[in-house]
Amino acid sequence: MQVQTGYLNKVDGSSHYENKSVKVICSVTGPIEPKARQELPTQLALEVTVRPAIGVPTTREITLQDKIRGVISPIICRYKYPRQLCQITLQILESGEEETLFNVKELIGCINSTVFALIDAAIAINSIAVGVSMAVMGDGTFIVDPSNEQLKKSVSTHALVFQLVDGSKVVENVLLLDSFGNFDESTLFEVLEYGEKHALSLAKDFRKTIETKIKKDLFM
Amino acid sequence: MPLSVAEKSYLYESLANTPSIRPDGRTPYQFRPVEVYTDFLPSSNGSSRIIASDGSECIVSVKCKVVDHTVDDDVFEIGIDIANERDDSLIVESITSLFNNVAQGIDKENLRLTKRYSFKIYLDVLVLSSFSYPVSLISFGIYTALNSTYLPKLISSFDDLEVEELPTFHDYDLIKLELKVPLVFVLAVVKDNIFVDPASNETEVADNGLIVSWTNGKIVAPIRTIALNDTFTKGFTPKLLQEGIKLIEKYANDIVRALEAL
Amino acid sequence: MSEVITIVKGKGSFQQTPLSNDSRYESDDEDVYMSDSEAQQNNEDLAKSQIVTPGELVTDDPIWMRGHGTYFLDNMTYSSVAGTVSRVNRLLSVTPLRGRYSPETGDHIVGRIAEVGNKRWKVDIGGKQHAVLMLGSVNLPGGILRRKSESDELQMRSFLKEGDLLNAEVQSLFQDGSASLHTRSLKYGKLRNGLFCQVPSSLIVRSKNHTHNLPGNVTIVLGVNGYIWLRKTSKMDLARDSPMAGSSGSANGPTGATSLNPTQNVSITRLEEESSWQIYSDENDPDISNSMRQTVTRYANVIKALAYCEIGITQERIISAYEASMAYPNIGSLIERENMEALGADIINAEKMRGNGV
Amino acid sequence: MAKDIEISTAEAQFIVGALKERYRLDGRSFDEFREVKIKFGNEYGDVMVEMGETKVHVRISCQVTQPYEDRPFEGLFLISTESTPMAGPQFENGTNTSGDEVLISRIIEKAIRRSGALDVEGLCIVAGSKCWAVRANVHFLNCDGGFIDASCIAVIAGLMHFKKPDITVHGEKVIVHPLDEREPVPLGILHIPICVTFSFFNPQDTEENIKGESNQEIAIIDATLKEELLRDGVLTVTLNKNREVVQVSKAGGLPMDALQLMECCHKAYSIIERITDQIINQIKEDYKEREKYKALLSSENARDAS
Amino acid sequence: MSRLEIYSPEGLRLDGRRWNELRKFDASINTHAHLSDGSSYLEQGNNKIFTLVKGPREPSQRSQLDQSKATLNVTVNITRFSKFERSKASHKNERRTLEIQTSLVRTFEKNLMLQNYPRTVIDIEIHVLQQDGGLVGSLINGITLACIDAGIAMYDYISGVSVGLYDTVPLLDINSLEENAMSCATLGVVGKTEKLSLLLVEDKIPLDRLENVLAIGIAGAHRIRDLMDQELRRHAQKRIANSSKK
Repeated sequence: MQVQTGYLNKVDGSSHYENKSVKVICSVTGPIEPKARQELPTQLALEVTVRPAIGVPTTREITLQDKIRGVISPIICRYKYPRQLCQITLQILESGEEETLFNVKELIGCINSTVFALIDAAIAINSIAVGVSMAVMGDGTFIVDPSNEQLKKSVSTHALVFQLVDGSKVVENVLLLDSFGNFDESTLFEVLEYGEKHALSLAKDFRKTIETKIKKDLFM
Repeated sequence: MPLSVAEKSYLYESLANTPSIRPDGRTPYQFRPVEVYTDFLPSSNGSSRIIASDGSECIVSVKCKVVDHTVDDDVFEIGIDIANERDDSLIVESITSLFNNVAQGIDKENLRLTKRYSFKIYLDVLVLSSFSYPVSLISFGIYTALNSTYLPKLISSFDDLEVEELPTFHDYDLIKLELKVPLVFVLAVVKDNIFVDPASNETEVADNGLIVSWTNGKIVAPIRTIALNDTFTKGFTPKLLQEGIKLIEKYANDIVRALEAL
Repeated sequence: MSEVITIVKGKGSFQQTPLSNDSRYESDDEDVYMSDSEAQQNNEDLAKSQIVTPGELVTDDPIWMRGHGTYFLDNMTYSSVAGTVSRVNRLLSVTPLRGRYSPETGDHIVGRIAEVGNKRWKVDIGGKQHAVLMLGSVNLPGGILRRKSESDELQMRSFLKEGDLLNAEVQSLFQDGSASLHTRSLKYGKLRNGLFCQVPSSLIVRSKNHTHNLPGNVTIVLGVNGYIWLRKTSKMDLARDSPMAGSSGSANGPTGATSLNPTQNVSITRLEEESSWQIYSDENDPDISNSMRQTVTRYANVIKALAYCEIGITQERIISAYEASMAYPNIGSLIERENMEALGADIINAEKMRGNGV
Repeated sequence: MAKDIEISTAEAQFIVGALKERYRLDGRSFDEFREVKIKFGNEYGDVMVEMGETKVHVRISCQVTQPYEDRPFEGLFLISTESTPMAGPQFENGTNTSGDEVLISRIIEKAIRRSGALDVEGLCIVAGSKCWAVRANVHFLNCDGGFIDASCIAVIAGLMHFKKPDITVHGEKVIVHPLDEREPVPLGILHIPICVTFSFFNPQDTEENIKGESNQEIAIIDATLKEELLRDGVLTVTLNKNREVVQVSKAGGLPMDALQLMECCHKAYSIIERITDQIINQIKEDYKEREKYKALLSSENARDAS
Repeated sequence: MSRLEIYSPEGLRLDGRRWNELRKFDASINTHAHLSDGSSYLEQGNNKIFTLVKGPREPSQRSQLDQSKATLNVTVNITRFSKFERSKASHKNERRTLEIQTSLVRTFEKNLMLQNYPRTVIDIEIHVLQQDGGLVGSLINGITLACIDAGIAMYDYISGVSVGLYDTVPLLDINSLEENAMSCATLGVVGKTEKLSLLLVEDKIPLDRLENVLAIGIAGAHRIRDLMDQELRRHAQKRIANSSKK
């Protein structure tokens, strides 16, 4: 995983996220003055836009937007910003999967890059969200960050997002579980467990990236 | 711009009088003068521009195309465009539907070319401005535009069901299109009075409005009431409806004569 | 002529070319100009008033001060509009042929309330911008001498609301050319008992008096902005023309000049009386007769006919046109173009005759 | 636009004042085009172009579809440009009808699509029923001026870089071979249009511009965002190496002397020559880089085929 | 089409003009006094265009209010019947229409003295009844005339014309048949200067021919300016003669 924050300079926060074959740019603008219809009296309004690498946005992107909003909302301290707006725009450069069949890797890529962009924009968050994409193969093996070919051969795919607290050492909640394909209950729990472990190790990378960023910002 | 209360009551009382006193002194059956230009669009088969004395203006183009009516017998299409109104605005849609309704009254046989082919007429109306409900204006525009329409003369045979070829036309001979679309009139009701062609200040105070269509010496569909403003709309007695119809029956011929005399 | 409708075939410049019938011009041929006769006429007229068009050099003499309708670079003064050059003292300006009404201080205008705002009304006077009528610039019920209170601010709509017509005087102009109005005289205020009509403002000539009592018991308020109100003559209207008003000196007629001091015409007690709520009433007088309404209609049509013929509108012309219009017993026939033209021609001829007579 | 970016009067005066002294904020000369950085992604037709802080990403894609009824022998080619707040606060989601955005998309359209840079007849598979639809998605990432120039470079570089899957036609049936099965085919590029944008400033009064003879107007190449916001007029010239003017757009703005505009066109030519070469070379290098691995991987298959 | 000869060896064009001839140019102003503050009707060849100028007037929306100058809006209504073949869809929201509108606003923003009319809005409404090539140039001419009629202060005329390039011959003021058959440039020229407010080239023209095309375009635009000027003066004479009645 490679993340570069502050990739764009015309927005308040941004990140360029690359993980294997997924490449996403996220920008965060806010808190800004909302339009009248967007304004919420007590909390921050979120406008999430996902733009596909190819073609115009369809219902697929709208579904992605909704899922991202669902994950991001609980980690932002929204009551700190009443009557204000935060625009989150995601541009997918490479989806790493066949868009017509899957949206696991894109979804996870979007969520992870959004977290970085939010931190870059200095929007207050209460915890971080870490996403993991997984595929369960026919032989029962679990693959994290599967390739397009592996996705195609898999029996089920899973997008998992965990809310991490306490110095990102403890998993507090599952923010998103998005599974497709054939699997039974026990597999699902195994997937969750496996994903959780991976998320915790990923979180270390997250923190390292953020620490480097902050150090750089501080000593610039 | 709305009128003041005092203006409205003055107008209303004048119009409610017996006989009514219209703000420009017209009789109940008197229309405002109009000015008409025809046949000024060489790339259309017929055209007219009609300007009312208050500056309301509408332009009509007639274009036609040869179509296979055995495939599609919808040979008359009207598009209405009102300046400064969106195509999906209420007024554009309601007027378009009214005229589609009016077009039901035309005789499609007149557009028949051969057993297989017909002329398809595309009527495009552009209302540049209207200070009162523009349907009469549009209707006069359509009438004069069609009246100025000349179509190529057919030289191939009428019976072409077995023939594969498209109809052929004379190189320069044209024949006049004989297609009469009903005229549509707007009448306004104030108390016990009904009068034709209400001006903008009259529509502002009218209790109700009436749309009456007429062709070939008789009243035809559609006839409907129409709210001319949103403050004064009230019901009216059937007697007034009768009176309105009589008014049109009596004077519509004068209009046609004037339109034809151009 | 049909009594039902007149439909005429359009004439004028829509189809035929007014300019020239030969259809093409060569770009490298410099002498395509108007036919001789026209050119001659140009020269004659040019002598009277110099016509300039945008971008044209008006003068290269630096002595002139540059007024409206011009711009300059170094010594050169150019025209920015199409119109006639006017030189007043050392001020050079170009008067455009057309344009919206531009208010001047002291203008008597008729306006329509467009918006009720914070302590002010916005009034449509047919200008480039709405005029402003401040709450403090109107007479309020209870006399002009009382203070405006907060409750007045809250009930501004009960005095004047959107759509209401009023006549007023332009009190001052703002930097951007928009007008501030006042109605602090009894001859100004809400308009009732009549009919509104509108003509191009260029047809109204600024004069001392813009309210006239006309034959037939009709009073006209000829707004300088081209908005016109025709109404039944009221007692007030009559009082204004009564000798009493005249006694205070010929210059003190009901003109804009003395309008801030209405007590010369009306006693202070009358003023108190008139300043009651009634001045903002929406009710018309109950006794407007049919013949009165017909007279008002006839005047309205006569004015439209004058405007149609682009004849300047004055009290004298309205009256003489009104008299001439009696030849048409059917008032409705006055909306016909031929009749309007005939009426216009009558007026011009009558004036020529009179001119010759003198 | 959602929000106009405003420049304070003091800064505006400083920038324009500096221009009068022939200085630009970033130290460039008036005729200097920013360095163009072109990066290719993993896929064919994935291009990122950077000019200073301006970043534009283009992705070319294709699919088999039906040709237009009135053009049975041509494939489809579509350029879609949509901006989001990502590029800057002046852009809004969903509304691409502001003047600037319409002009950007129309100029790119005219420069590349209308000018026939892509051989659309080569996209025809079965006349009247099957053809390729090539799509260029332009993603505006960061706007620091010069969107048109950067997008145009990105789109044309993308088209040149892109390869479409090979196909086999059996009557009406079309078999599309995946990229790993058969070597994909490049698109037919008929010429390489490049846009150069000039921004004009009037250091004097409007009167001097209209009536004066001095022709003191300033023309700078490849303005940054701040310069764009302050300019009085703009000209975008599109040229190719065949010395053809592909498109010129000066949609109003400060009136400029025709000879000065001609001079701009000539200046633009030397720039487009350079950029064209850069694109061609970089694509060559990128292909070489890919071939290197491919040669290693496919040596076995090559033997099989023989 | 191939049968038609765009430019014959004798030097004649499809409609019989020579290379440097303008089409019939008939203009009139003040055609819609009831509807607008300024109006014009223009026939440039078979282009038939109404232009209405409304304002300067009070803005209906607060967002249109600019403290320092008038806000200029241009809407171009290209009717569905304006071409020989009736168009299937309305042109109102087409990108090309939006582009034309933006270009016209930007052309006239620099030429009208909008700073003289702060806090107002000027709406220009154009109806294209018929089009036959060189549309943008004709729109410019229509607006210039209508704005002058409205008495809106401007620095100078802007006149528009299109020039085609047939092989090496520039053809002035092209019609739609010519427009479809060759590359062309549209110019908006300020007064009698050589300054271009607008320049649009939408198809390929050899760089070394462009100057020649511009030169003939400028000459044509100057001629059009004179024709517009004549109409204005003619109209002015008439009005002044009339106003003696006042």
